Amino acid sequence: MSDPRLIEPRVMVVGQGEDALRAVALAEAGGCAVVRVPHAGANGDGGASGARIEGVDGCVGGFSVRLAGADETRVGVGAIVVALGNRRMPAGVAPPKGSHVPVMTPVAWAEKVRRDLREEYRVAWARRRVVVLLDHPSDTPKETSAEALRAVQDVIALAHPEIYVYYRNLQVDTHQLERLTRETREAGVVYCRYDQIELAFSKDGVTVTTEESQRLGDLLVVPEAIESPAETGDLAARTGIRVGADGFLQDVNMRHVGAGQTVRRGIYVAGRCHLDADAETQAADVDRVMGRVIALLEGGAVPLPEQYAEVTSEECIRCLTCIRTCPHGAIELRTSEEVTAAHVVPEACWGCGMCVANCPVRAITLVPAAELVEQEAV
Amino acid sequence: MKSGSKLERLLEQGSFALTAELGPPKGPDVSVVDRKIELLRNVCDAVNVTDNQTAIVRLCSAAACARLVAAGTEPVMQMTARDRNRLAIQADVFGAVSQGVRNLLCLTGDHQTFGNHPQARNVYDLDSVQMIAMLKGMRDEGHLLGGEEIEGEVPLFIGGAANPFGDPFEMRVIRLAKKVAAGVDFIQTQCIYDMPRFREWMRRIVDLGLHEKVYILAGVMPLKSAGMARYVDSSVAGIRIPGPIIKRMAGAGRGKAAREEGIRMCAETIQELREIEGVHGVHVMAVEWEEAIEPIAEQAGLLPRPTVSVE
Amino acid sequence: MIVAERKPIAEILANLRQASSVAVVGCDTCVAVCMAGGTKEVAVLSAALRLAARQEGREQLITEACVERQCEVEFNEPLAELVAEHDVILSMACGVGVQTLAEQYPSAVVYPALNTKFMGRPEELGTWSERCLGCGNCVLDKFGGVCPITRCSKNLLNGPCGGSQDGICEVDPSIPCAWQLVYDRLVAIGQLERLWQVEPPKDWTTSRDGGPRKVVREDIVP
Amino acid sequence: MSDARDTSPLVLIGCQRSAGAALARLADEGRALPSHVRWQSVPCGGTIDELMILEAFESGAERVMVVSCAAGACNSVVGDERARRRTAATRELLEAIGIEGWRLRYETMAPNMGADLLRWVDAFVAPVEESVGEA
Repeated sequence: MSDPRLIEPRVMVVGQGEDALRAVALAEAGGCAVVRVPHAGANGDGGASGARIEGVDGCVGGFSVRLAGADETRVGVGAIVVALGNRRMPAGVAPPKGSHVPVMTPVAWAEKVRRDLREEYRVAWARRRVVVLLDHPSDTPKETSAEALRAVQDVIALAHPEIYVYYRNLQVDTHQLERLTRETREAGVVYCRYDQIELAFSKDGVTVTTEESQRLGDLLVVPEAIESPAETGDLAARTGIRVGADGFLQDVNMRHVGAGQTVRRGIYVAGRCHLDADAETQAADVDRVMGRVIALLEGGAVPLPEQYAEVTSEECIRCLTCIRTCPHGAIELRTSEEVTAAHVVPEACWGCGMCVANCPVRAITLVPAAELVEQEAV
Repeated sequence: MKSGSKLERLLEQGSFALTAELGPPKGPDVSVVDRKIELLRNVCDAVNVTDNQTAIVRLCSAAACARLVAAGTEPVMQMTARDRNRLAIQADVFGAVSQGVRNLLCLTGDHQTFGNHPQARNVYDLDSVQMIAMLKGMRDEGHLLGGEEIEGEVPLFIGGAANPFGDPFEMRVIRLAKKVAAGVDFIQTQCIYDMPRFREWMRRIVDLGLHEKVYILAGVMPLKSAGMARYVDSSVAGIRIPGPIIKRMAGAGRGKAAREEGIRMCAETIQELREIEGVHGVHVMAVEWEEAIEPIAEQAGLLPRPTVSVE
Repeated sequence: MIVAERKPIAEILANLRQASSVAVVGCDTCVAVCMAGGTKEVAVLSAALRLAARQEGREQLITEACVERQCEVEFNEPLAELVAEHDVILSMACGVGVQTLAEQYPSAVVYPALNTKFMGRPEELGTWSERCLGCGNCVLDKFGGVCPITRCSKNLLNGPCGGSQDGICEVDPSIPCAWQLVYDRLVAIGQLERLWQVEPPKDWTTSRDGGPRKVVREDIVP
Repeated sequence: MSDARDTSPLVLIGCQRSAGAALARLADEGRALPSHVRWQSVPCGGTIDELMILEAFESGAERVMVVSCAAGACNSVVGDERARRRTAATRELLEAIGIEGWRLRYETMAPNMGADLLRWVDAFVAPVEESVGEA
């Protein structure tokens, strides 16, 4: 009597940035129908334009998404991919009024050098002493760190100013960052690690003091900070997925399940909205997530977890505690044969047992999948 | 003439009224009341007597008011809805009137959790608006809330409070209008520190023409020190003190110098309030600092107090 | 629903130290929904009582039981034997259940294990808040579906009082000012003008002040 | 200071995904929990509650250790937070019925911390009040 296992052969892609466009292209290339929902500016700065998610009922394979600002108010999809991207914010370093030490983003700096050299300022740039400041006040994401080092590389190819890169937590585990730091170091860029740093602006430049050194620079290059889009919190609440402590959408634990899977089976996060890496790695992430979504939708049936919860409907007092407790949104209130009771959708369950522990009348038990299959076979 | 009280007659003849406030002692020793009467008798038109202020048990308002009447100084008896139901309120009104009290201020009253008996059960049988309507019925129709005839006249000058600084702002205007509809004769507002907000509140009152139906006395409270200012701002219900005022008090030093600055600022506020259309007087709340009323009145040019012209 | 909370263990134990046998009787309706006195809570309390007896070197029989609804005599009838065999009946129902057992078994010693709090609803998992005190004459139509009698600390009918600041009640920062809620609701449904009329004093006879009440439906009474 | 090894019965209630995985790895290296420790596995730390802990004490345990995944690493995201809060509440309950609070301990771990788990079990002894020297 459980509902048909057929999967809605459609994927919903949420967001409208680069990651979302890539996801849509991959889905269409994989032969999946796509429903696009920008969910932009729900509570961010821009006015709400285009379709927005109001809420997500149902479970993996058969989500029923309530929409606002779209022609259809309810859409059935098999899976949902959230690709909201991220948001650039001005860096947190502002020189006091009256100080004429320029402060630029890396991209602006490289562009200025390119423009200046066309007007033969090569000598002027050679005398400059440039301070590239990372991880201040808070850690610079890998994406903008890589951008900063690429800018350093562009400038070195055109002019030879003294360049000092100050960092506190430069993780070079992505191949790009490892290569960029190695090559720029070989080209003479000095890397200075710091825990405490002080910037003193004066008429002749900015004095940078750390535990180990003090140096006067005449140009400050500071990468932009990156934050999660304004509507992240609103979307997470409406879809039942989680926001991490850093404000970005949170995968379920990496170790147990492939990246991109959120706490709610069938809802994935892809690209910049959950991953801090350089552009290449982020694109690869979208590819991997879409690969798994297309496989899921083509697979026809959603695999059962090896253990999941089951409600004895006669004992259920419909107190809704399990529905509210389940961190995975896998339980719904269902009426069948005139009995209304909580019902665990096996495919959406992670077998964590929290509903079992919290049911005030102990009406839920954990069932190994195999045993249930035998019952059905009989 | 509704009550024949001096406060009523002064306001009727258009004088700018000045009322003060007296906190009765935490015991039956009325000599404390007498001492405060001496400080206040010539520097204000009437003296409010608080009723278990901030839900702290004190000598009852009626007894202190009778003491004021005996000393030839006009009281304003405050009554809260927290401690009495409609029976007790009406009985106390009879008692007060019998002892010569004419001015009555109807208050909802601070919640008992603020006071020294947080475990007590509160009453709140009526709220301040309903109290006003009840008193009007007793005076003008001569019957109790329950409908029965009252033996004898109940001359009353009915007062109410108003807090223009509470939220939501629009309700502060609506609530005053309701008190006017219920029959209030005069209003004493919460102490004023946020002048722009008070002006906005008064502007809306004047727009509705309410200022012609009720006398409004603007509440002021002199600050003794920056510390007091911060304490009042943070923990006294319904009072907010803007930063610049706290900063000014902080700049005034300590002790006597601070108190003088507090008095000067209070007098300046009164002068500013006098120019606002619809303000018919001020109510100076210097509880436990009754000595400050005279210098404040003096510096605000409110002395000597006007006398009632005998018609 | 009725919301309740288990009494502190020390308070419960104080009543049971002389008893040689205790029947812990739960209720699987309201107090189960608010996770105070359902089947599972009976098991937890019973385990705690057995351990306490062991630690204090006392011989005490603890028997667990749970009924569908302890305010219905029919559901309590099967407990007759259990009641006879135990010195104390520790009821984990709301105050109504405890008293039903006491009335139904006059010779039984019945103690409450819960503090019954109010009629209210869960705001979120694990948090319940009061909505209705049963004044017997509902005024929700006048105040946009927000009850000032229950949710205003001074049950004002012509609120707000002077202490409402930023939508918070002066009494406790965790209490929203009921009158801010009334105002917001009436503005939202375009009925703010209702607040301009003076609300007359309330007739409290319909509430508990009129004495304990009954509802009698002549058409249903046999 | 006496290093009395406490071998009174101990029940270890742990999340399958962290403690359980760690014990499996220890088994591969031929290492296991001491004989006086009974291992009780749950699918997630979030399922551990008062009843489970009280039943462990009732079944004769002198000490109970609750183990769940490290903060932020929980597959059900809220499991570790719930386990921590439930254990704290149960400790209060234990104190109220005459069982010392130190007899219930809460730890978080990852699957590669099998050695740490064994060390915690060994170090799970009564706090030494009568220690001489520093206050």
